[in-house]
Amino acid sequence: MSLTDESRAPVELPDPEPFSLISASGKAVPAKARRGYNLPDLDILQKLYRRMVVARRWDTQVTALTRQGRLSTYPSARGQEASEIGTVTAMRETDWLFPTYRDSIAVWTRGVPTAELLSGFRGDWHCGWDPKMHRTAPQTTPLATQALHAVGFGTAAKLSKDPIAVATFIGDGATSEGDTHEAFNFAGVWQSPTVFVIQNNQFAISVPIAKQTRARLLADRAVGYGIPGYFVDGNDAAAVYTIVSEALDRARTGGGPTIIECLTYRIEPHTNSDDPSRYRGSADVEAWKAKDPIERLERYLDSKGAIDEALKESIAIESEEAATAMREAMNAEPALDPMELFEHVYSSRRPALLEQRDALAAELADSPNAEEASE
Amino acid sequence: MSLTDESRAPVELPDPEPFSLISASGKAVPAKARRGYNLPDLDILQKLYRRMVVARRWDTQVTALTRQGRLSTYPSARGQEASEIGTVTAMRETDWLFPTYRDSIAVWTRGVPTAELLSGFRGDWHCGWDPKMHRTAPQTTPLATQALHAVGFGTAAKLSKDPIAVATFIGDGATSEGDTHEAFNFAGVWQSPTVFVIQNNQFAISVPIAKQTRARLLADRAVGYGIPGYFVDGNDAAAVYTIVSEALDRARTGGGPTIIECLTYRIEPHTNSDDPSRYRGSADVEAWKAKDPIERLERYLDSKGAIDEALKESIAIESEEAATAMREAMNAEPALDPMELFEHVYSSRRPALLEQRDALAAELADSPNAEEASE
Amino acid sequence: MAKTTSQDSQATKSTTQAVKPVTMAAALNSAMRDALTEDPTVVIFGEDVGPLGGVFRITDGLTRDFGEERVWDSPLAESGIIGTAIGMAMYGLRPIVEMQFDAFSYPAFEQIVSHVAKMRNRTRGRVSLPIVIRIPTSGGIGGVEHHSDSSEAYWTHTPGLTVVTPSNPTDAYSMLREAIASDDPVIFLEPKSHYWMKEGVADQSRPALPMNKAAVVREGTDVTLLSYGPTVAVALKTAKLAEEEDLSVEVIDLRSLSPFDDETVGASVRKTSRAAVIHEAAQFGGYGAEVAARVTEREFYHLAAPILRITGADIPFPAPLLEKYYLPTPERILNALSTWEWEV
Amino acid sequence: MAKTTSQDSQATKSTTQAVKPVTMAAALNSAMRDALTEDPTVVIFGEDVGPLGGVFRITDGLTRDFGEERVWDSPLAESGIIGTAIGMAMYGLRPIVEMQFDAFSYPAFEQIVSHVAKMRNRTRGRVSLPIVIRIPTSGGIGGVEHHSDSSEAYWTHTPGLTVVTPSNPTDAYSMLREAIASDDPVIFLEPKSHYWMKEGVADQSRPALPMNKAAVVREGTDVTLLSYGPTVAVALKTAKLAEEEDLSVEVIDLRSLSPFDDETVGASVRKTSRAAVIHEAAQFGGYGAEVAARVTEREFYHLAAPILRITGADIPFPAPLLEKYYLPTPERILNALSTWEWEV
Ligand SMILES: Cc1ncc(C[n+]2csc(CCOP(=O)(O)OP(=O)(O)O)c2C)c(N)n1
Ligand SMILES: Cc1ncc(C[n+]2csc(CCOP(=O)(O)OP(=O)(O)O)c2C)c(N)n1
Ligand SMILES: [Mg+2]
Ligand SMILES: [Mg+2]
Repeated sequence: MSLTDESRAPVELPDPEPFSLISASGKAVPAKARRGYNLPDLDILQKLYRRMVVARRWDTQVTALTRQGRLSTYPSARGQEASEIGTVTAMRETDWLFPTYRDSIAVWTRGVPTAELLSGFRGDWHCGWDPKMHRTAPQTTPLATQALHAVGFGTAAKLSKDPIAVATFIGDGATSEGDTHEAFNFAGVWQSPTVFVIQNNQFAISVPIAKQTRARLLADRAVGYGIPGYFVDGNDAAAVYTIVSEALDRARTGGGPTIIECLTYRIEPHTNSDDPSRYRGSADVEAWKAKDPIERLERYLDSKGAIDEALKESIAIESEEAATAMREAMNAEPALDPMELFEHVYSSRRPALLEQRDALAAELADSPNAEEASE
Repeated sequence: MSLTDESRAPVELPDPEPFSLISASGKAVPAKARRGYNLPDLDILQKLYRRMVVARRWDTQVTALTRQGRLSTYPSARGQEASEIGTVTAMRETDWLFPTYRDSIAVWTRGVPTAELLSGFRGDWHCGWDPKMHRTAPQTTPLATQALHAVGFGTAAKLSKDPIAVATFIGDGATSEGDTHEAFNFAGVWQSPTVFVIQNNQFAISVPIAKQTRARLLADRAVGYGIPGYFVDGNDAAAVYTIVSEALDRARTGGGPTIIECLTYRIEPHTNSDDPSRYRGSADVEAWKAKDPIERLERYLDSKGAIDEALKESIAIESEEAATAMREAMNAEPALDPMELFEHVYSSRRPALLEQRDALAAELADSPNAEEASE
Repeated sequence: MAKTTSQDSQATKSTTQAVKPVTMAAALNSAMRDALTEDPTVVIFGEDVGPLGGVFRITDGLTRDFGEERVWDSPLAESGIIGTAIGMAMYGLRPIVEMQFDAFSYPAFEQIVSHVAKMRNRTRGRVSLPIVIRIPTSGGIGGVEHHSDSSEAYWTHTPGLTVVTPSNPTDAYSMLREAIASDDPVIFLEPKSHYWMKEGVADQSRPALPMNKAAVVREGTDVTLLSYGPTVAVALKTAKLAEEEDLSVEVIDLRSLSPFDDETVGASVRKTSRAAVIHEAAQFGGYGAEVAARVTEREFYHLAAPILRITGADIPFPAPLLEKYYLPTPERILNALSTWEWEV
Repeated sequence: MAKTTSQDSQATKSTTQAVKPVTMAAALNSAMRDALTEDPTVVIFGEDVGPLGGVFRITDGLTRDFGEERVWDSPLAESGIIGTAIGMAMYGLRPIVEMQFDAFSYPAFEQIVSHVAKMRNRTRGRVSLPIVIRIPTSGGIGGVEHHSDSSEAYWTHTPGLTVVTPSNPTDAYSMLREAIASDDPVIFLEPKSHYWMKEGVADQSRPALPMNKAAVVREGTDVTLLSYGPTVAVALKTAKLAEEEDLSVEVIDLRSLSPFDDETVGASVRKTSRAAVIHEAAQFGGYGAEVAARVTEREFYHLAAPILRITGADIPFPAPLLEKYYLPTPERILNALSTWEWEV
C-alpha cells in the first residue's frame, strides 16, 4: 500500500451562493436551499449559541484590557464567532487544531486556560500551554505555515492508523502564500485527514480580498487539488458546524481533506494598533454587524422557544465569569524567569549557552536594579 | 486607475480531453472536435515542422556531446518539441521568454547562439547570452521562481503601456512549488500579460504526476485564480501554437494571463546522470514515442502535399548545419578568465573584493601550474 | 532604461529638505516621495503599503499622491513580492518593496539569495536588479514572536547583496535615496525602534556621507565600539557612562554592513587598540563574528585585547516582557569591557 | 511517543556493520536502514528519495525494503516537505527529509528558521521536533549553478538548530544515527564530493565519537587547521605538503558546527598558538568568521598571529569550469600561512 492516493476525485466547483442554514434574519433557510442538509439539533444550536456569547464576552474583555496596555497586542475575532466556534464545536477532543493568532476564542473554547492562552499576547512566553494536553498547536504567526504542520500531523496519524482528524484555520490573506498551496497539494495527494477552514473575513490587515486574488471564490481552488471544496456563510454557526462536522467525519474515516471557505467579516481593527479608517468605511462595518452570527442564532432559537430566561441567565453568568477570570488572569503579574530563556532551546545542555546564562545571572545579581536601569 | 483588476472572470473548467488539431496518426481532428478553432496555415505548419526537426537534431547532438563529457550536464527536451517550438513560434520577437533548464531548444529557436546558450551546461559561465538582446531570460534552475519574474516583467510592461506579452515554461513537478501559486495569483489580480505554459511531461525526475498532485488536470488550477485555463495535447504543435497565439494576443491587448497545460512526455532521461529504468518502464516510453510530435506533423503535411523532397532536403541541410555548428561550438575551448569571477558581482568596485581578486591573480602568477596541481 | 540619480544631485536635493526636527519615519517617507517625484521608474509595492501606508506608516500618503500605479498593495506573499520585483527590475523599473518584518522576509529567501543576489553575476553584468528591499528590523518595541528578528547575518553572508542600515533620520533620508539610485539590489534595514526618533536635520548644505561609509559618531581614545542600526544609541549611551569611569570611548556607526568600511574601522582600532561590536542578533555566526574576525585579521598586531561581542544570546528572540534581558545594554557593555585585562 | 536510541546502543549496533571499505553513500544508507529497522517511528520522504533512491542514491533500496509508508516520494515543494515533517514530528514520528541541494532548501527557509528551530523553545520544551534535514552540500563536482552552495552559515546562526557534517564514512554512519536519535532537529550536511569516498571502517568495537565533538585527525605542533566536511581532506593534504617545509600541522575535523567544540579546538590552539579555518562558502560572514572570532575571544593571549580564513571568495559559486579557482587548495592554504609573521 502506498501513501499516495492515485484515484481522481470527481471535479465540481462549489456553488457561489454561500451555504447557509439560518439566514441573517434568524430564519431557517427553506428546505430546497439546504442542499439536502438538516439543521443541527437544538441542543447543538444551544451549545453553539452559548459558546459564541461567552467567547464574545471573553474576546471583548481581552480587547478592553489590551487597550489598557495589559497585553502587548490582541487580534480580535469579533464577528467571526460562527466560523471559530462552529469549527471547534464540530471537533472531537481527540482531534487536533492548528490555529493562527486570530483564533484565540477557538483555542479558549477548546479549554486552554486564559493565562496560558494569552501568554503570547501578554508577552511572558511565546506559547503558554501544552499543545499535547489540549491537542491544540501554538497559535501561528508566520502566515499559512501552520497549514503544512496540520497536513503533516494528519498524515502521521493516518500512517499510524489513528482515526483522528485535524483542523486548521487560514485567513483570506494567507491563502496567497505559497505554503497554503503546498498544504492543499500535499493534503490532496497524501489524502491527509485535514480540514482547512479558510476564514475569509475580507481583509488582510488593510488589503481587501479583491486585491488579494482574482478568484471568484477561494473555495474554487479546491478543484485544483482534487479536494472537495465548500463555500459557506461564515456567520451562520449552524452551517459552519454542519459542513465542518461532515468534513471531519470524512477525514476520520479515510476520506481525505476538505477545503471550506467561510465568508465572514472582521468587525474590530486587525489588532489594537491598526487604524481601519484608513482602508474601509464604517458603512461596511455596520452592514456586516447586521449579519451578526450571535443575533441570528438567538433569533432562531427564540423562534423555536429554545431560549428561556434561565438559559439566558446561565449564559450571562458564564460570560461574566469568563470575563472576570480573564481580568484576574491578566491582573496577576506573570511569573517571569529570565533564566528560563536558556532552558528550552535544546533538549541537551550546551556549555556555551550555559556560559551565556551564567553571564546574565551574574549581571542580574550584580545590579539588582539593572531591570529598572535598562527600562 | 488601479493596477488591480477587480472584475471577476467567468468560471469554467477546461475540457479534460486535451485540445488537439492534428491527431497522433497525423490526421486533422474532425471539425466538431476543434472547438471552433481552425488549423494554422500550411506555411506556419511547415515552419513548426522545420523548427522541430532542426531543434531535435540539435538537441540530439547536444545529448551526444554530453555523453562524451563535453558538457557538464544537459536536460534534453526530446519528445517535447511541439510544446517548446509551438510556444516560441507563437511569440513575437518583442515578447519575452522566461525559460527553465529544460527549454534549451526554445531558447535556441529564439536565436541565441549555441555557444552562448550552452555556457551554463558546459560550465564556462552561468548564463552566456545577453537576455536583453534576445528578450530571453536566463534558463532558471530553482524551480518555479522564473514564473514570478515573468509576471513581474509583464506587469512592468503593462504599467509602461508597452504592448508586449511574456511567456514562461513550468514543469509539472514545479507546479507543486509555492512560487507557481504565487505567480498565478499575482498574474490574475494584476492582470499581467503573462502566458504560463505548463509542460506536463509526467515526471519530475523520477516522481510521476500521480504522486505530485491529486488534481485531475493541472489546468484545473486556473479557475482558482480567475484566469482562463487550457488543456492541450502538448505533442500537437498546431494545437499548442494555436492556443498560445491566442493567449499571447489576449495578453498584448489587455486581456491578462492564461494558464496552458501541455500534456507531453520526456523521452530522454531527466539529464545525462539520470537512470530512468529505476522508475519507469520502456513500454511507456515506446507508447509515447508513437505519439511523436514531429512524425505526426510530417504525416499531416505529407497528406496535404506540403512536404516535397526539396523541403525535406533543405531541412536536412539546416539540421546538419545546426549539428555541425553545435559540435564546433563545443569543440572550441571556452575562453575562461578567472579574473572575470570578480567582475560582475556588483556594479561598483568593492575594495575587499579587489583584494581577493588580486590574491588569486598573485596565486596564479606564482604557480603557473596551479591549475594542473589542483586537478 | 532606468534613470540613475547621481550622488551629487541627491546631496543637492537634500538641501531642500525640512529643517525642523523630523522622525526617521518621516525621513524615509520623504526619501521615497522625492524618488517617486524625480524618477518615473520608481514604484513601491508590498503588503499594506498602499492606503494604510504600511503597518509603520512609512509609506503614508504615497498612494494618494502618486496613484495606485506607482504605489500599491500586493497580494500577501513575500516570495511573490520579491519575485515580481525581480521581473520589474529586469524590465527597467526600480521597485522598492517592503517586507513587513524580518521574519516575514524568510518566505522570500530563495528569491533573494538565488536571484536578487545572483542575477547580475549570472548574466555577466548585463542584467542589474536595482531593487530596494526595505525591512523594519530588530527588537525593542515589545513585539510578539517573529516581530523582532535581526536578519542581517543572512544577507551579509550572501555575495551580490548590499546591506545598509541607518541609525538616525538624516542618514535614513540620504541612505534610502542612495539605495534607490543604486543599480544593485540593496537590503535596507530600518531599526523599527527608531522610527519615531526625532532629530534636527544635520547641516544639509554638505553632501551626505556615502551609504558605503562608516561614521565616527563620537571620538574617543581607549576603546572603539562598533555599532549599527539600533545599537548606535546604546553605544553612545555607553560612551557617556564610561566617561564617569574615565574611559574614553569612540563610537562608530557602521551604516554599511556589506560592504564593510575597513578603512574607517581600521583607523579607529589602530588608534584605540581595543574594540567591541554590539548587535541585537544572536551571537553565534552573527554579523559581529565577521567584524571581529576581519578586524582581527587586519589589525592583530595593533590589538591589545580580543575584540568582544556584546550581542543577543544564542536563543530565539524572547517574548515581549523578557526582551530587556536579551537586548545589549550599556551596563552589559561596560561589564564586558571590564573583563579585558587592561594592564597588558 | 518516539523511541530514542541511546548513544551506547548505537555504538554496539555499529559493531555489526560491514568491515570492508564502504563509501560514504553506503554508510549513510546503512544508518538510515538500521534506524528504520530499529525504530518504527522513523520515516523518510522528499523529492526522488523513493524508487530512484535520491539523485545521489543515498536512499537506494529503502522504499523497496521498507515500503512506501516508511520511505516515499513527496511532491516537489521544499517548504511543504519541511512543514509536513514538522507536523509529523509533533505527532511523534522521526522524519528524515532530504533537500536535493543546499540552494533548494532555501524555499523552506521560513519553515526551518521560524518553526523547526523555534518550536521547542516556543512551547517551553513541551514539543520537540526530532527531524533530520539531510542536505548534500558544497562543491567539487562541477555542478551547474545552484548545485554547489555551502549553506552552513545560515543554519549555524539560527538558535535552536544543531548542525553537523561528516567528512568520512565512519563518521557518516555514527553521526547520522545519532542525529536520527536526537530529540532536537539536526541539519545534516553531507559533502557531496565525498559520497564515493571509500574507507575501511575504523575500529567498530569502540564507541563512536559523539556527534558534538571535534576530532583531532592529525597531530601537529606549529599550526592548527580547522576544517569540516569537504575541507578536511584539503587540510590533511596541506599538512602532508607542509611536512616538506618542516611545518608541523595539526588538523581538526570540527564535525559539529553547532554546537562548536570549544574544548578540543581551544586545547589545540593553546598548543600551536596559530590557527586557520578553511571552508568553501564565501568568506564574508561565513562560518569561519564565528570560528575565528570565538577562538580569538577565548585564546587571544595564546595566539601568536591572527586566525586566518582560507575560504571561497565573496562571489556566487562559479560555473563548473571555474570552480577550481574558487575552492580552497593546499597551495592557497600554504600561501596564506606564509603571510604570517613567523618570528614574533
Ligand atoms: C509570512 C507572513 N507575512 C506577513 C505577516 C504579517 N501579517 C500578520 S497578519 C497579516 C494579515 C493576514 O490576513 P489574513 O490571512 O486575511 O488573516 P486575518 O488577520 O484577516 O485573520 C499580515 C500581513 C505574517 N504574519 N506572516
Ligand atoms: C527549488 C528546487 N527544488 C529542487 C530542484 C531539483 N530539481 C531539478 S529538476 C527537478 C524536477 C523538475 O520536474 P519538472 O518541474 O516536472 O520539470 P522537468 O524536469 O520534467 O522538465 C528537480 C526536483 C530544483 N532545481 N529547484
Ligand atoms: Mg483576513
Ligand atoms: Mg516534468
